[in-house]
Amino acid sequence: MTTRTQSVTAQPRERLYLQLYIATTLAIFVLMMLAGVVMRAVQGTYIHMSPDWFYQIMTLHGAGMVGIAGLAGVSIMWYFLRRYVSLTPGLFLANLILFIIGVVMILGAILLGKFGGGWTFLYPLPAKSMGLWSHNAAAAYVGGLLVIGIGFLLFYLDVARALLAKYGSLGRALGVNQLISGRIDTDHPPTVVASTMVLIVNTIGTLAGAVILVLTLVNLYYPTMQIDALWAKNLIYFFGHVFINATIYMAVIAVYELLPKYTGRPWKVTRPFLAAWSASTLMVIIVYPHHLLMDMVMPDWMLVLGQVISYLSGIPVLLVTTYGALVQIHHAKVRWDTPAKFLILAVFGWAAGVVPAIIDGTIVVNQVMHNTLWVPGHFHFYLLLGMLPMVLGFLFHISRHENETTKDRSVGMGFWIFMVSALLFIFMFLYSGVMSVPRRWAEHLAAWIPYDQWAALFGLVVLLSMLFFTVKLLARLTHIRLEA
Amino acid sequence: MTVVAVSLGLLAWWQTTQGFRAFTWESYRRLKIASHPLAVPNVLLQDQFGHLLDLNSLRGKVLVINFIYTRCPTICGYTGLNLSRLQRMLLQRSFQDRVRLLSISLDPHFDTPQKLKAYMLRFSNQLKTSWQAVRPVKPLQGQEMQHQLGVVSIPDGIGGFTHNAATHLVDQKGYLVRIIDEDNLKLTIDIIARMLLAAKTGINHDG
Amino acid sequence: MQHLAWYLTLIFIGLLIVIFVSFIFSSKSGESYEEVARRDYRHRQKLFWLVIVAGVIISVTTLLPWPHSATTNPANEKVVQVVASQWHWELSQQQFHSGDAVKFEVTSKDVNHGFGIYDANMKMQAQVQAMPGYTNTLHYTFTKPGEYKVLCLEYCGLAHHNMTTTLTVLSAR
Amino acid sequence: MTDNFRQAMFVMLVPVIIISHHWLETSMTSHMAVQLPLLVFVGALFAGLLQTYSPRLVVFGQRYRISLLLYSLFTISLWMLPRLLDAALYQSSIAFLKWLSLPLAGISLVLCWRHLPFVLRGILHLELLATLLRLGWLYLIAPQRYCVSYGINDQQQLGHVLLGYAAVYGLFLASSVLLGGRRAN
Repeated sequence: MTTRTQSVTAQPRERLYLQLYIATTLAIFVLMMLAGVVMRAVQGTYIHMSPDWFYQIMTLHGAGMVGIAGLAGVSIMWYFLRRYVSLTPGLFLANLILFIIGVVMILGAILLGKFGGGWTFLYPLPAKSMGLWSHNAAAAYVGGLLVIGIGFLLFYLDVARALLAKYGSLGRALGVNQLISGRIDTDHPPTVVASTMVLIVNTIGTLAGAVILVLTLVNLYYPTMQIDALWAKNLIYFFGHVFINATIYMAVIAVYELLPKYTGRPWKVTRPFLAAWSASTLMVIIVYPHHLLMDMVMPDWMLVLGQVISYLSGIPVLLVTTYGALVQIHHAKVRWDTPAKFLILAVFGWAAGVVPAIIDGTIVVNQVMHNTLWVPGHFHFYLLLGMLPMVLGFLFHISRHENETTKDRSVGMGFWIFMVSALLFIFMFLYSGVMSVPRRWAEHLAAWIPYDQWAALFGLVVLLSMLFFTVKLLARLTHIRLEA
Repeated sequence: MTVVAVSLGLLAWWQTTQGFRAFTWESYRRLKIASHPLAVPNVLLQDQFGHLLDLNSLRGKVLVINFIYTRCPTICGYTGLNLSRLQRMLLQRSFQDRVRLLSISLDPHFDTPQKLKAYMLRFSNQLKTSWQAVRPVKPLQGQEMQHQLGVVSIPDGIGGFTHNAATHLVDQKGYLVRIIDEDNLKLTIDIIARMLLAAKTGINHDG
Repeated sequence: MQHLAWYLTLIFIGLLIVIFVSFIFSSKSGESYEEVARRDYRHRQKLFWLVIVAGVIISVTTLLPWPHSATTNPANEKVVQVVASQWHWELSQQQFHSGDAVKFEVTSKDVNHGFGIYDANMKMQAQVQAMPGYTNTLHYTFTKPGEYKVLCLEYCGLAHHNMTTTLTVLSAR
Repeated sequence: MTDNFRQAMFVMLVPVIIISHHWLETSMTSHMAVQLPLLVFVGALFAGLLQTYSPRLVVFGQRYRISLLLYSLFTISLWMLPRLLDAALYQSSIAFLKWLSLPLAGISLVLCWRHLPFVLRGILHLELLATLLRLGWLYLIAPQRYCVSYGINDQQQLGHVLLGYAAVYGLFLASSVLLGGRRAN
């Protein structure tokens, strides 16, 4: 089944690209975490910062984290998918280059142009800063997102080409035909299934992004061309939701591919596996109205859809990936090396993050929880304790020595410190949400400040442990193997 | 080759949109006029009293021209209101002798002098002022003028017209120099003031 | 409601922790995969149906009656116009009596805002989005007297966190 | 499409477009959403026919694929401007350019298309889809008229039609990659 189309000579070049991806990923993750800790410290009055800078840093943190999660996801998806289909190295690199160009534009917009419209650039805020930032700054930000989007699109279209070349249709690659015929091909790689799902949803998401980003740009320079704020909100949340969701669906490939290496057990496609991924493809596309539950002007059926689908979309996660990972380790002689630990933590973080997400996706709860710190609480759960550990597990695995026998105790320690501090950090968000603390506030009421101070401290520990992992991983960058 | 093609393409866009500023005919027309004033053709007109006059006979005065039709249920009412407001502003500044306001009918067959008079009376009880409602005596001549100025009126299917409503400013030499949104009275009066000043000091000013 | 959400979250995450820890501890002894998989996957289908049935019950109980509809007779509601703009609130009425059922008609002049009602203990009671070009309605009944606060709950720029106002709720008439 | 079918279509369409031109230009919807695409389509048909008779054109298309693509992209994007829609009615030079440049855009698009890499073609498909959505949306909700020659109802109708085109086109693209039985390469 496995075809290797890359010639041996092409390998060093691709390895170099991967190293560039990893170095970029680690650097931006650390910097954005720093931005996040600074925000919590400002809210906790440990640091003084004017609100304009707070909101600029908030915009940076949001855009930077979403972008880098996407880039990290792409590197994982590319790393494993190229074992099954032939991908174009140049486009893998092009994505990175466009990403960096976009990042520079966004940095310029925020740091020089003082753009602070939030990463969601919710129309018409970018055009209405009350004099704080110029239209050019807003355009640089929106343009930066557009450039990054084009980069991802190039990569996904290359994936589409490669998948079509091998499987003939995306339906086949996703395994829909196997579901219909009932004949399950257990050799069909889970990586291909996940990649196809991500390709489909993210292409549609990018399309929505391309519509709203360009119209936002048009509106900036031709204010008479106004668009409808509710439609704009729908498109933005659709685009944003799909993109950030897809980062986890890309990263989880590392769990499918690597966990079996530590448990000695195979992870093959099954009927529920294929059904779950097909269902997820659809649900990730239609679940976004759960961001709009407090827009009473939305059609009621869409709000019902938002609540019901946000519940349903937890099921595939729980019953396929979580259940599968647990069966992987159940009474297995697992080699509990660092990567295995991170991967299991990641599955836990994803599954656990679903809980506050589903609860907030219920309209009656959303009425008193929406746009409180509960919301960052839930997504930090599956990004900080789900998505990021998938990336770290992946990186520690592919950079380990061929015959690594001596365990690095310091990394083991770091793992526990990271896990505990991240959990505490997230619970401070969730608890603040319970206490009705609104999100995206530069200054907090006195009663809320103790939570912020604890959060800043826990966040600092998370940051330090991540910095430690980064140093370790950068030192091991030269050990990275494409066939690990 | 690619560079040449891209440059040519961008040049075509630049030319068509007046430097990425005009995407519609109306904005194109306004930008074009602002940079290249246009000699307004002479038209024989008839005012609300039935008097005949040549457009050319008004040379030496600044002309504020709007296009209307009296059956118009919506926009042309606002046009009239705006003009009466403008008229008051002109009085305040004592510009009234050097400026003429013209509402030119797009529907000369229907808009007889009586109809024009009735239209004027909707906005002002004084008929003998610097504001005249007129119709082209020869409809073809009127159409030719509209065509040259880029004014387009299309039948809306229920007896009226849809047209690009705007204030047209014609200078003392008979050149159309600016086209402005009808409700932008402040800009209108500012430009009129500049045109009058230019005539006084002899500075050639194209607005 | 907030505390219910909190305890449910703690219970379910706690449950997940217990499950993960017990599986991790099981991973010391080795058994054949086929045996384990056969045993474990038998329960998956049951779990699936359990989750579906629970989902139906949860959905029906939380969506009926429709959460956004008025709790009292709409004819008795006071109608209050709320206009948000960068960065202040304009309300047609800011003084109420305990027991007043109010229909807030919320809109915005410029960008998106969020209209959040907090009680005297700074606990959120209800919220709705304020959008340019749209009017969102929020039905809310004041039950306790005191100083209520309105906070902006959608990021709207530089002074987002200062966009607050006060509602005074007097004791019942 | 077989050559015979192409020939028949071409022979039929050319007189239809010429005869109907006045009628198609009376409404913004048919002008922009029917006549302009038809002009491109006729050019595309013509190029398809030419290619089968003159294999050298294939080589030509291969060699100048980027210039040909750029020409058609710039031309087609220019003709999406409301300003040119109006101008084509009032300025005979612009009308002449419309009848010349759009079929040429169709021709160059067909000549270069098969020589473009998959990823670029994908981007072009998606960008066209996004453009239909953007324009359709703008026309649908714009409070002012973008064309002086057509009424606001006409403009909104055009918005609906463009969004409809986008839906059909999107479904076509989706079904061809999701179901498409044939294998690329």
